[in-house]
Amino acid sequence: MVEPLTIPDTSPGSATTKVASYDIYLTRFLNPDGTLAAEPPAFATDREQARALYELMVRTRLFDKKAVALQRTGQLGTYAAVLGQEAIGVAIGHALKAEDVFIPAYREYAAQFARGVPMVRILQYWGGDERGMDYPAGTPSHHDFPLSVPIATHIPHAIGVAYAMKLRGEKRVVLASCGDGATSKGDWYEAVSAAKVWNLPIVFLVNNNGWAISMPSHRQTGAQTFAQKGLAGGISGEQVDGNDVIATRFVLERAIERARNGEGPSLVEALTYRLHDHTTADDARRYRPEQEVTDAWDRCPVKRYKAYLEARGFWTAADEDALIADGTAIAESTAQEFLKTAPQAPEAIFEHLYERLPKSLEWQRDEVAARGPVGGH
Amino acid sequence: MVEPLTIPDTSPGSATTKVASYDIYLTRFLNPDGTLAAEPPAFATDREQARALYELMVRTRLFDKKAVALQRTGQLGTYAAVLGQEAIGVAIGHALKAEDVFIPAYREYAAQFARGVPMVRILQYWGGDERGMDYPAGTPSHHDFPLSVPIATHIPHAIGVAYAMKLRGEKRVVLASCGDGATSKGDWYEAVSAAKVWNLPIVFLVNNNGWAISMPSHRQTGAQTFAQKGLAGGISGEQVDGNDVIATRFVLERAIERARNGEGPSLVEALTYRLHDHTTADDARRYRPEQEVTDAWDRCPVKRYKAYLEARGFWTAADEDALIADGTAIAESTAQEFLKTAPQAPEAIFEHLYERLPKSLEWQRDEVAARGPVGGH
Amino acid sequence: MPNLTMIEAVNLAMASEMRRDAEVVVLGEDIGRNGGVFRATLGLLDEFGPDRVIDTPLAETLVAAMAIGLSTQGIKAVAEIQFSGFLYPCVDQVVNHATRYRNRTRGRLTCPMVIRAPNSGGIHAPEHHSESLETTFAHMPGLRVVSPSSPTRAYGLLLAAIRDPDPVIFLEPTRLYRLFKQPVEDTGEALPLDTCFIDREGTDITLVSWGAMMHDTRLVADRLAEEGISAEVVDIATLKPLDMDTILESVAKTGRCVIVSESPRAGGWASEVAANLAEHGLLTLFAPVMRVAGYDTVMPLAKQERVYIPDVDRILREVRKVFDIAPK
Amino acid sequence: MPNLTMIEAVNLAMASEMRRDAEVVVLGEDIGRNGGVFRATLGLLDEFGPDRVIDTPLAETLVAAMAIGLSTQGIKAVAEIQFSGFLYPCVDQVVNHATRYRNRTRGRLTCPMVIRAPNSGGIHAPEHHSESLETTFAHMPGLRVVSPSSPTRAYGLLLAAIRDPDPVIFLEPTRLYRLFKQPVEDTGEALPLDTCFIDREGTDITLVSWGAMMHDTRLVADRLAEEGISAEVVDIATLKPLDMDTILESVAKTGRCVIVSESPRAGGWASEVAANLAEHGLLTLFAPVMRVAGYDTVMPLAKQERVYIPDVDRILREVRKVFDIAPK
Ligand SMILES: Cc1ncc(C[n+]2csc(CCOP(=O)(O)OP(=O)(O)O)c2C)c(N)n1
Ligand SMILES: Cc1ncc(C[n+]2csc(CCOP(=O)(O)OP(=O)(O)O)c2C)c(N)n1
Ligand SMILES: [Mg+2]
Ligand SMILES: [Mg+2]
Repeated sequence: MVEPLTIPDTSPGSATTKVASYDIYLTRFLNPDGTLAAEPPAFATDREQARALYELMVRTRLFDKKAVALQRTGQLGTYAAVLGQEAIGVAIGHALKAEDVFIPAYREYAAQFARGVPMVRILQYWGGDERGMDYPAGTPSHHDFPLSVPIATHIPHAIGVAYAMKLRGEKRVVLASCGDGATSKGDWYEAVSAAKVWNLPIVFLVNNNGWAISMPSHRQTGAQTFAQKGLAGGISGEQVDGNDVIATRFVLERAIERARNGEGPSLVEALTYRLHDHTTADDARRYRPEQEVTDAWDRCPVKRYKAYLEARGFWTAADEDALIADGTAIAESTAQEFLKTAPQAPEAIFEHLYERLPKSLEWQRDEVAARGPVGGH
Repeated sequence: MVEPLTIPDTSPGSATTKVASYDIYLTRFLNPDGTLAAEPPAFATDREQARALYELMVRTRLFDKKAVALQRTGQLGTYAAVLGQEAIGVAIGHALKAEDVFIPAYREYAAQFARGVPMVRILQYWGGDERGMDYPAGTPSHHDFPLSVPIATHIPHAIGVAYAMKLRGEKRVVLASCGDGATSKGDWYEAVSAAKVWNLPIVFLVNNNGWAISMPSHRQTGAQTFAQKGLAGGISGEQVDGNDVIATRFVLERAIERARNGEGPSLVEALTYRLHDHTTADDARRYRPEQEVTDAWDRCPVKRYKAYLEARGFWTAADEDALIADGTAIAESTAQEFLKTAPQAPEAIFEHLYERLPKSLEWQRDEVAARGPVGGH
Repeated sequence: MPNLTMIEAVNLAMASEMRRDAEVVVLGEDIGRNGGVFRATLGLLDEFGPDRVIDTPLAETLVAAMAIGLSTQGIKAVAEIQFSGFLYPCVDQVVNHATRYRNRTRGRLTCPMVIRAPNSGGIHAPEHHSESLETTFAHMPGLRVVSPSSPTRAYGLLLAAIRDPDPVIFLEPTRLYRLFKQPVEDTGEALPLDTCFIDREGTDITLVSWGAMMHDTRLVADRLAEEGISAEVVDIATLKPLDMDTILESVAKTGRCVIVSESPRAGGWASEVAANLAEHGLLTLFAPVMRVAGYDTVMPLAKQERVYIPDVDRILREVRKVFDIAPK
Repeated sequence: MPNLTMIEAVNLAMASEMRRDAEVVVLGEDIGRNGGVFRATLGLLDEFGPDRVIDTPLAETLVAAMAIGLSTQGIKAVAEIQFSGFLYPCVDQVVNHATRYRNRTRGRLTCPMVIRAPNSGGIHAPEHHSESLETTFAHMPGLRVVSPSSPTRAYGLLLAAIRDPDPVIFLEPTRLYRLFKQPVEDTGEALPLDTCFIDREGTDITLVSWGAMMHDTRLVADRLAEEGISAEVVDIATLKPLDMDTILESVAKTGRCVIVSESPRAGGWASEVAANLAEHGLLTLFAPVMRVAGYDTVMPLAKQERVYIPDVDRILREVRKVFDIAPK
């Protein structure tokens, strides 16, 4: 772990001058048991707003569960579960404005749902259908980026998007998110570094869920925090308890509004935990102790926030039953809709290759069309 | 410029905790006028050692001048001058041990000379001859890396080299150097980040000479210092006055010995100034004020250190005359040797492509050989 | 009509389109005050200001990625990479994102962007400054790859590239930047991006090339003409998508074909042309299809680059072989 | 002799060579405790320890660059890239450094390293996991590019790759990882890296392929045999350097050739083979050289990947065209 640089005794004191100092802070409102660590911000004391956060969290968890079940029964391809990290997506979804642009990694379904991506699209995508990334017109998600499977390489797109906003004098913000592992990639760093050069309206969010597949985050980097990686680009970095939906929304909103007001980019490291295997193709028992997972369940964002809502008198057992029933039904009907997705025409692989298919490729498209459906999946 | 993160008033104080703090220091012994800012370390008060640093600095400057003259008269290809930055190369050359590995950028000729690269090799390289990177057996340079023209991409090679040393239990150190511009590249960051993961014996040196071709270093990054970029990987970073050969050697030696003792990687930002055009193909008057260059001459490392040596009684006008005469003669004879370099056989382009030329390429080599020399250069 | 070098024509195309379309921006290393290392962006900063003429940090992956981000927002990004050898850090972004956002999002997000870079050798530049990258990119689906062979084509093709709704890699032959001038009028008229140009008509042999090697190929055609051999010269210009129709038609007429390119021979774009001839032109060919290409070696440093780069002699030798096998 | 899948054979080759040579290390993402996402490195951590079985940070450029650094010190680095689509970040390091240190330093620093990666589609994997990268690398001078088509070849070729004094890109067809088993004995004997393998002898047509498509190509040969057509099947195996002699010899005998590959058609390695035939084999060919390849589209997601990947039907159709033009 990093040691703050100290000049050893061998150095004559007067030869050195301190030229810069940086501190990294962590924000948390809710303790793991749901009790308050500090007075919560206004949105968390407003009954409707406070309930909305919970509802999205639970609906996302129910969707997630269904998706895993579909995969386990051979009805869905590899799927990346969000179990345990739902609070972050919920916070993003509520912190961003409609006109902002979200550039997600591949697990922030809650945020995507909040921005208008139909649940069925996520299933279609992991089911191997490009139409799963065709987010609907008329929703904020229509100008959002699709899930990004290549780690970190989507992050520098935020630079271009935010630069375009700045060029046009728009008061919009970009939120680009990734995992802890992603921060090891040069693409991520090039973006973080460039963002401050133009003081762009970007919030970089790092979902530190403790693992990058089998690599624990403390072996991914020698840095004490992921938040401090922002310092490399001169960007304020801070940590937040990512399993505390109040704190996460609070910190993100603050960073987003700073960006909107021309105060430049920020980096937020949200501390969370991946309760599921990396994806359905992974078996985490190979590399991580079960005890660690059991312990992490104690910090689960859903349980924690429910305790808070109940303590405030915002949530009852009846509310819970109704939500579970409704969320389960929606997940189920989404699954049915997914399974009934009409296949694409084979020649659709040429449809959006170029705006207009070059003449020299027409024979390939025609060959595919003439052949018709090919067995396989 | 970066602001240390402060939690605005809107945040209830108790919701935040400070989790980490970092300070960045600058070291300097010699003021720009050559007077002492602090008591110098032992090597600078030892007459022979102290003189050796100066001699290498001046010889390098004379070589550099000759190289530029050769280019200006059409006898050399594009050349990257080191004018104004000689102290850093000298410091590297004296701080590294013979068994260490130097992975240079393209301006650290002084260090290369110290490690046994014949001056003529540098001319051959910029003259467009691969043999200019064939550093002689029996010298430390024989296991050093060649000049690296692609910016920053050589830096992560240090990870592999240092890992090999660690694997073999060797007490050797790698010094990998680059410019300020290079720190914007992902390759650079991936290396800095990985170095701490394995606590490798590496010193990353950033020659912050104020410019990356036409880009001033304060527009290259929003970070207040380049030293703090190490924090992104959990690495101690510090600044040194790179025009103060005493401080630079002192700081580098300290970092190198830390690495040798298993204390892991460091990052040193050496503050200097590029007094010449970027290369002979560049015309810096297009983009930088002449006044800035004039001012920078006041901080010249050669002048500064000479004043120090004179004040100590280590250097006389006669010493100076002798050194200039000898250095000039050597530069001149190096130029003559370079101009007499026998051409390579055309088929040499196949000679070191693979250890053994694949059979399928033999016809290409034979075609070239049969054709003989081709006009051109 | 002003007489322009290729680099001036490139500059004119950018300036012209930036005047016409306020949503065109240029970006890259040292392209602002410095006007680019080859001076392609000279004067653009003064005319269009630093918001549209963007000096980037030294990070080629970022440059490509930023162009992607800009273009998804409808800003037409024209990125410059300083030297061809530094295009490689863009490969991942281009192949995994620029060419895919349209397809991935079913047309929702698109990348109307251009990456311009000098290409090929012959100017005694330092290491890594002289490579020929066209095939690496031309193999990528969803991309356009263009390389002009004259000032007029540079002007018209670059306009077309900037206006194209999809990503374009625009490779400018460094060696031709200042080799010759042509009258270029700023008509704002683009050239087509999906056809080869018949540079000169002929009946006895088809010489196919693009970019820098077009120059030597033209000289060979001159030499052959002196000998009474009529060469048809095809400038591929847009390598991808490849207009084989024009080439096949020419070869159907001449029955002989030599393809000239500077990039390494193995797996080079000349091989793609020859493979198409082996499939579709076989029955009209009188003689083997010869490729004259760079050797399968690392691009040598300046002293030996002429050994590597095909020249009139090497091309002529292959042409002679063709006529030896199938005399006129 | 144990019956092994290809992934087991790959694992065995690494373990075997690591036992033999203490200076062989493996590195990559999740290759330690997890044994690699495809389990190619299963058991290596336990046997050889974390110093030689190196879990790296999530950074492919670093992985390639670290392998370069290690190999310059004489440590034989065998790097794994998790999925083919993530090989692109290695391109710059491979082409600008791995293939050049030997040449650049006139033999002083060398890069005896291997980068292994899964290659090609067909296993319903997520986006970016199914691309075919062989041509991108095979175009680079100074490199070796190898792709095995069976467990025995995977074992023997990987041993050869690890022992080779120059950098090797070793592309393992994901689709074949567990498709079939073969008896593989741990003899420590390497296969040659500079020759194609005649997979089966024949007289009427030469079918050329490598990697995953060898499987379908073999099935086609079976089908043709049923019809009384004798196909010679050539497994290129080592794409670069390319042993054209074996292919030319075969085509000289059969007079017909179809080349089968999964990577995009335009500028793919099939084109390189065809181009060589157009130059050196033209006079022995009875019919056009056909390429059956991936379409020039982005690799589709799982639902449509079978549309993209050539199959027995598509190969057969081209074979029929050849016999239509030049009947047996
Ligand atoms: C460039 C790239 N390399 C490797 C992979 C394979 N891969 C998929 S997810 C993953 C780990 C990501 O870890 P992290 O960034 O922490 O995100 P998390 O999955 O924990 O949310 C890896 C290595 C990939 N998708 N992209
Ligand atoms: C990857 C790459 N991109 C671009 C270039 C062109 N180039 C050569 S030097 C240079 C500026 C380097 O600046 P810096 O790192 O500060 O080093 P300095 O020249 O100031 O010593 C650039 C952009 C290059 N050589 N390599
Ligand atoms: Mg993670
Ligand atoms: Mg600099």
